[in-house]
Parts: sequence; C-alpha cells; structure tokens
Amino acid sequence: MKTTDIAVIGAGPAGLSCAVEAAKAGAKVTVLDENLKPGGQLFKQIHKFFGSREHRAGTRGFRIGRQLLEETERLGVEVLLDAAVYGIYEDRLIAFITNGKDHTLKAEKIVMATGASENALAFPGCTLPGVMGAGAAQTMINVNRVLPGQKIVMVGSGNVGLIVSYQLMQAGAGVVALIEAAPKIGGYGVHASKIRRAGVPIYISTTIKEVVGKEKVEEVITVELDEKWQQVKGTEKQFNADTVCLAVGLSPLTELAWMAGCEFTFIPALGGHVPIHDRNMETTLKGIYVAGDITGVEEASSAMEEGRLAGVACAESLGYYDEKQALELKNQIWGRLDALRTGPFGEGRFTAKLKQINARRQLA
Amino acid sequence: MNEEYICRCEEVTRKEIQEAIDDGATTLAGVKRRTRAGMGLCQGRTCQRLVTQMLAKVEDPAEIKPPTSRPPVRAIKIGEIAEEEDE
Amino acid sequence: MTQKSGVIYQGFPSEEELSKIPGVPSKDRIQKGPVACIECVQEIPCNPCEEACPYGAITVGKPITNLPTLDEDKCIGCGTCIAACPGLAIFLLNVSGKKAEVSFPFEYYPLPNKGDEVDCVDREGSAVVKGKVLRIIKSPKYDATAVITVEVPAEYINIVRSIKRLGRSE
Amino acid sequence: MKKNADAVVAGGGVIGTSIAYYLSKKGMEIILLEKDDLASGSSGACDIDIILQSKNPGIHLQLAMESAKMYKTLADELDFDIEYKATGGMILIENEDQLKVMKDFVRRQKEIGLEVKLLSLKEASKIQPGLSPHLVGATYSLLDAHVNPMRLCFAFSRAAKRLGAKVYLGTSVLDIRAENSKVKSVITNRGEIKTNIIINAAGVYAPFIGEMVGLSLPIKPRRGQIIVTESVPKLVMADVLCAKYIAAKYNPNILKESDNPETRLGVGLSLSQTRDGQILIGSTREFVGYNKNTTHEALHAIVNNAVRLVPALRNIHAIRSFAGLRPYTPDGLPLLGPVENVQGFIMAAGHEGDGIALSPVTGKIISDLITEGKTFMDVSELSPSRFGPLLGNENAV
Repeated sequence: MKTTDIAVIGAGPAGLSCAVEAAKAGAKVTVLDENLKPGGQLFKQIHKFFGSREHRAGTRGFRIGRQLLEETERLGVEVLLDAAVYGIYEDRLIAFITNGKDHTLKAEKIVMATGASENALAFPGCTLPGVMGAGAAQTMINVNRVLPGQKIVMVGSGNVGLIVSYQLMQAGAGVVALIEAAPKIGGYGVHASKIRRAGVPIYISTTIKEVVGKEKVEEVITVELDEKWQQVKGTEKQFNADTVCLAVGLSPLTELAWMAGCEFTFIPALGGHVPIHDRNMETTLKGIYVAGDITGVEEASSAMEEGRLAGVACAESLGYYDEKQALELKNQIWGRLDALRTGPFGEGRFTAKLKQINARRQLA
Repeated sequence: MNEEYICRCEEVTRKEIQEAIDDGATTLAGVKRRTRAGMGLCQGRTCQRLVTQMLAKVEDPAEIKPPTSRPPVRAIKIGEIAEEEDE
Repeated sequence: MTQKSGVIYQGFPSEEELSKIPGVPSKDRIQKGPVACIECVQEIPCNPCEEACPYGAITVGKPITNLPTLDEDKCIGCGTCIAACPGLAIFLLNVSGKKAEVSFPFEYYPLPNKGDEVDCVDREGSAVVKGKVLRIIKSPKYDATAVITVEVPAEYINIVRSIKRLGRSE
Repeated sequence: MKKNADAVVAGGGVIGTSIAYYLSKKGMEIILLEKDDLASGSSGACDIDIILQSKNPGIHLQLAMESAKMYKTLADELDFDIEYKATGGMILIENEDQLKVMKDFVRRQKEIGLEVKLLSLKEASKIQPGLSPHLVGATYSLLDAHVNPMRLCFAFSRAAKRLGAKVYLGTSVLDIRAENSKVKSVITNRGEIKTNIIINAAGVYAPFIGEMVGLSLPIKPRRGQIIVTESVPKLVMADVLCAKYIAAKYNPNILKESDNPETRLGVGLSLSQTRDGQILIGSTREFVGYNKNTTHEALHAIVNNAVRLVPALRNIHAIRSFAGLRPYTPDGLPLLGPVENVQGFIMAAGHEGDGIALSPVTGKIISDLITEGKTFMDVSELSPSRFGPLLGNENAV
C-alpha cells in the first residue's frame, strides 16, 4: 500500500492549487485524477479570466493551467493520471484503478477537489444525437478541436452558456439562439454583450418545448414561460438547428464525500447539498478537506483560492507551517476569496459560504 | 410530454417516475427502487437532479438526499480488482 | 411580450445604463480627441483595466467590484486597455469632423485586412453601416485579442461596436 | 391515519407485505406500518434468487418448495410484473470434499421430492458456459428461479391496498400496549392504532419490536455484501451458487478463525442476472451489528471468489456495491407463529437469506394461523418458543 502526506483527488484548478501550496511548504503530495490529462476544466478555458492580478486576471484559463502544472512538476508533486478513485474507506484509505490495476493509497490528509458535473434537462427529443452539455461541446471544440455542429441553440444564460456560445462561434459555428427560462440573463453582462454583438439573439423567459428530428437534431421549438414558469401557448418559435447545448447549471460532484461520511448542508445557491466545512476547508471528518466546486459551484478563481487554503491548512496541520506562517498566508487567501464574493454576482455566494461555515460551527 | 426519458441508462420516463412518487416514494432511493431510475451505468449522475426536481414538488428539497453512495463510484472492470489469473 | 431594456434583459447595456456609469467619457471629451469608453455596467470582481492603463486614467480600487472610473483628462486614447479587458467591454472612440474611428477587441478568425470595407454592427449585432478598416493591431501582449479600428460616419460613434464575423455565408 | 385494525403488520419488506396481502385476502382489516419505505431494508439489499437446492432437507426445503409452487402463479394473482423467471439453478462444486457433501445433500433432497441432479463439469458447462475448468461438477435443479424482490414488495403492497389494507410509510412502531398479556394497541409516531393482533415482520429490526412486549428475540443482523455489474447480454444462464456457500450458510463456526479473507468473511458465490442484464455477485456473511457499509476487503474477496469459479466475469464492469442485513437465527430457520405470554403478538421474522424464497409461503402460513388457528403443514418446529422462554426483558407485560 502506498502512503502519502496529502492525497488530492482531482487535478483541476482547486486540486492543483492545493498541491502546489502544500508542496511549497514541504509536504509530500499525491494528486489523483481519472482523466488522461491534468487541469480539469482549465484547458478548455480559452478566454481571459476575471478577477485581480493575484487571481491572474486577464490571463487565459489554459495558460493558468500550464503554469500550475509547471509548478507542481518543479515542486515534485506526484500527479497520477488515468487514476480513477472508486472508493474511500475507513481510516482515509483511497482505492483507485490506474493502468488497469487496483491500488490503495493511505493518506494523512485527503483533499477532495472533484469539481462539478453538468445538469441535464429533459424534454421531448432530449435523447436525440446533437443534444449535449455545453461543457461537453466546449471540450469538443477546445480540446479535441471538433465542431459539434453548425447551427446551435444554447440553453441557459449563465456564464457557461454565454462563454461557450462565444467559443463555439470562435471555433467557426453559428449560434442561432440562446434561450433562458428565467426572466433575466444569469451570467455577466459583458459575456452576453459579446455574443449579442456577434448577432446571437437572447430570449429570456423561454424554454425548449421540443426538439424534432429523425435521427438527429433538425429543429428546435421554443416556447415562452409566464411568471409561474408555465408554457404560454401560441408563443412557440421554431429554429432550424443541428445542435442543442445545455448550460442549465452544475451540481457539485459529492459522491466521495457522502461515501466518506461527511455531513452535508442544503444551500440552493451553491448547487444543492454541499459538504459542510470550516474556514480551513476541513469537513466534519478530521483530516478530510474539500476545495473548489465540490464545496458549492462557483468559478475557477474561487476554486483555486479554496485549493490554496486547503493546501496551507493541510500543511499546517502536518507541521510544515507554524501557526503564524499559516495564518499570514490564510489571511491573504481569505481576503482574495472575499473580494471574489462581492458585488451583485458574488454577494449571494458570500452569504451562502458563510452559512456553510456556520453550519460547521453549529456542529462543533 | 411525459414520455421523455429522465433516466437514460434504464430508460425510465417522466410518467413512470411520477407514478412512483404518487405511489409513495419520497426519496431518490424510493424512486430508484420503484423505477430503476439511477440504477444504471451512470449511477444517477444524469437523472438524479431531474428526479430531485420532480420530488421537490411534494418534499422539502433539503430532505431529498442522494441514495447511499458505495464503492465503486466509477465503473471498474472486475478483472482489474480481481487477483491475477493463474498462468 | 414587450422586451424590457437593459443588460440583464437584452444582453447589452441600454443608453440609460451607459449614461450612468463612470467609465463612459462625456460628449465634450469625445470631441477633444481619442478616448477610452468602458462599457462595464455591472459590479463584477475584476480589475485588469486599472493596471493596464499606463497613465493611471482608470481606477477600480477597493472593493474590486467597483465599476471602473475613467479619468477623461488623464486618458490619452492609447487603447492599451482594450485587449486587457477580459469582458471585451472597452472601446476607443475618436472623432474628427464627419468621420469617427471606433476601435474594438476582436477574437474571431479570419481577421479583416487593412483597407477592407466591412459591415459594422451595433451592440445587438445588426449591420448598421459600412466602415473602412483602418488598423488591425495584433500584439503578443494582447494574447490573441486583435484590436481593430474602423472608420464610420461620425453619427455612428456611439452605435458601432464591432464588425460582422467574416467568412460566413448566412 | 386509520385508528383501528384487525391486525397491524410491522415491517414493509417482502415478509410484511406478503402477510398484509394474504390477511387482506381473508377479509381482515389490515394496517401495515413501515418506518422508512417499502423494500428499504433487507428486501431492497439482497440477491434475487429463489433457490430450493440450497435449503437443508427438512422443513426448510418443504417451505421453499411450497413457496416455489406459489410463485408460479403469483404475478398473475397480484396483477403485477415481479420479474419472476424459472431459470434453473446450479451449485458449483470445486473439489472432492465438497462433492462428497453435495452428494449427500442431493440424496436427502431427493428423498423429500426435490428434482435435483448432479452434473459433470461438461454437462454443467453446456447449461452455463464460462465455468472454470478446475470445477469437478455441479448440482442442478430446474425448479430454481429468481424474482425482483423490490417489485415483489410493491406487488404485495398494491394488491393488499386494493383489498382494503392501509399501508403507512414513514411510520414507526414506538410501543405496543398490552393489558393482561393481550395486545391492545400499537403506538406509532403518527398516533395510536387499536388492534388485538400485531405481526412482527420487521426482519433484522424484529428484536426492537419484541422488546416492546418484553421479548428477547434470538435474531441478529448478518451482513451480506453484494456487487452489481453493468448491464450485459445474457451471461448467467442459471442462478449460480457455490458449494462453499452451503458450508458458509450452515457452518458459521468453521469460518471464523481462517486467515483467508474469503473464508473469514463467509464468502459464498451467489450469481444471478436481472432482467435488465445487471449481474449480482454475492456475498459475504458477517456479524458486524447493524453496520451496512461495504468494505474493500470484501469487494476483493467476493470478486476473487467469483472469477475463480466463472472467469468470464473478468471483462465486465462493476458499477456499485451494497450491503444488506440478513435476519440470522441460531438454527437458520425463521420464527413463525404466536409467542407464549403475549396473546396477539405473532412472529414472522428471522428468515436470514431466505426471505425472498419464503415470502409467499410465510404470508400464507401466518394468515392461516391467524384466521383459522392452523395451516396446511405443521410449522410447530418454527415456533418462536423453540428457543425456550424469550422473556427476561424488563418490558415484559
């Protein structure tokens, strides 16, 4: 059985940031990821990130991914790819498959940075080829360099829907419409403005009624919704399309945390049931930490900060930092996290995260 | 309208899930036992949210928790966890 | 359904929203020479524009969600901020007589050529007027964001914000 | 909630729902109480087999044979698809020692009238391809079958409801009131129900119901872990057990001290394929209280045992595992019938791993006993009092 100081599950922005921070302090870190390539969603992010200089704002996501990988390599972090964690058992024993063989890893600390998965939407025709998650479409264009289609209807106006619409056009596709069930656009106005300038109509209070096609998507029929989210007859619109991309939210990927026995709290603003954690990202189970979207869906910059926080906290807890050093670092990170959670888009998450941490205090 | 698949792996329709809820299922596990929704290859990763939305009409969403999570959370080939074959 | 105006309903800022934010230069300033126009109407956590400006003409400060404020006296219209904005929300306006120049960020291929006559579009993507491409700046510092300058009739200075994507048969 | 009933059934598993159905069929007004949901306990966390040949010749096998007869027409009777299928079943034999035991087992089963035979490996492989070449043979019975236990619960429950029974889910039995050693009412979290009869069909939780009337029941949970595979084309032709399973089942003591994890965990193969194509691979037999976790050690032990016997399983993906608690009794037989000292308190629990196989016959026996005072076969051997006085609890009434 392998042993390590800190096992990080997930080599996305949160996991890699965590690994870098803990390794900087001198800890032995092993990162496991089920994919063949590290970086999680970062290598699909070809747009420039928001935030401040400390958040590497203005840098394209994939470049941030490259920087993180270089750092993990320089610091001697072990990154195991194609390593699918399938179970967490008592005493922080991780079971995973890599190279077609079963392995176990025993860690002093486990950081779960498993991210989130795309929500589905069910409507007549939703199983037709050509209906896919927006994230899946983004992987096709930005990683595999394959266009999912030429005439795309995007469902959902959160940042994912807006950004992927933009990137689909950059990749050469046309976006015939973006529809949003809510009575307003959910993502950043600047992202919406980009695609409006490119001629994409955005229809709010509108949903998919039906997707029609013999063997693949041929036509999308939308319908308007009233204040009670009921379909309004006679408001149908018809779009000639070959692809429907669903960007209807993300849900934290929490199975491993449930399996380990972490306690959860229900916070709709963060995507539903999320593991309770303290200010150091430690869950209700000693030695088990969480970071990134698994703790509640936010965005890559917050995920990286949470990862760093977990990394510092684990390193401190293992004695690689003294309390003073750790506090200094954590204060900086908390400050940057707070900055990301301000303004009309961030306040809700700030309150939600506070609730999540308070749930931990109430249990303690 | 009610014939669309909610659980694709096990081909369970919206109508069948609604029937399970009408039959007294109040949890994801209850729907799963009655319809097989979430029992397939993806283990509910796609349909769990959709079933939750349907259950939320009769239940407090805070109380709708995922069915017990047990290893393996990813499909693993039995040959990969079994002892090597005798040569 | 009547369409409400405003960025959260239509996806682009309304005249009213633009008139209230501190990043848009005054009409007087626009007449005096090239100047940045920061169409950033929502308080999002973002400040690369502040750092990008070599003249200290853009301030976000703390909290980071403050709307960027343009000091129109300090702005010399260099355009460095255009490609620095991750939201592609900064434009450069320059009017002289009956002609106006509008510079904007552009991230689609193919790029136009200098001298081309192109369809210029408004914030909704509608082609409103033909314009002439005066400049295309591709700097490594801009990290693949091209900055294009088109010449349009002066009355379009507050209307034209981009060009139609090229190489597409609609 | 209804406030009175002719009889109250505690437990919404295959036993409780079956009893509720057969009693309703006899015209009684029944209330079934289930603390969680139908099939949310052992009945939803078990394999799907209805195996006759694994039963010890004697009353156990007789019950199973009677149940098997009932199963043939049950889906029609309940008007619900319970995914019943008579697939036949085989018990794989790995060595000469096991062969000796199984020969004797088969001989005694035949004496009772069970159609079962011994097959050579070659014969067995014709029925079930993919068997390991090291096997020495198998027993085979055409009468073995399987069913979907969860659908069975729903089928019984729906049929009972059609006959007027009330089924209250999320309703726990908190206490039982008795006067002069006679059951008078059942207290639940949703109120009190007046009744003269309570049937304890709470499986592994039956001891808690027993305690309410001062009984100390010899039932304890025995954990069985099972692995589920992806759906694959028909691969398991018959329900398959291994002879070691028989040993694990009837001789728990010989397993305890072993160094071999497979033996220590009481691993015996049970292999069956559901209608949807998923293969269930079982199982362990462990005493770990009410702990329903699955373990890494068991995952390996179950898989190793299975691929040794059926190497073809290697290329299939496992997609989940689960553990269920079997209501174990010291003699491997259920507690069926009234208890001494508390009139109106009827036991119907302790079927260990045979609850699915014995569900219909249990319902029939209990309903007969309650309505007629006797049943079609002598079940005095299964009387709860066979373990001596069950009293000795401070709640004694």
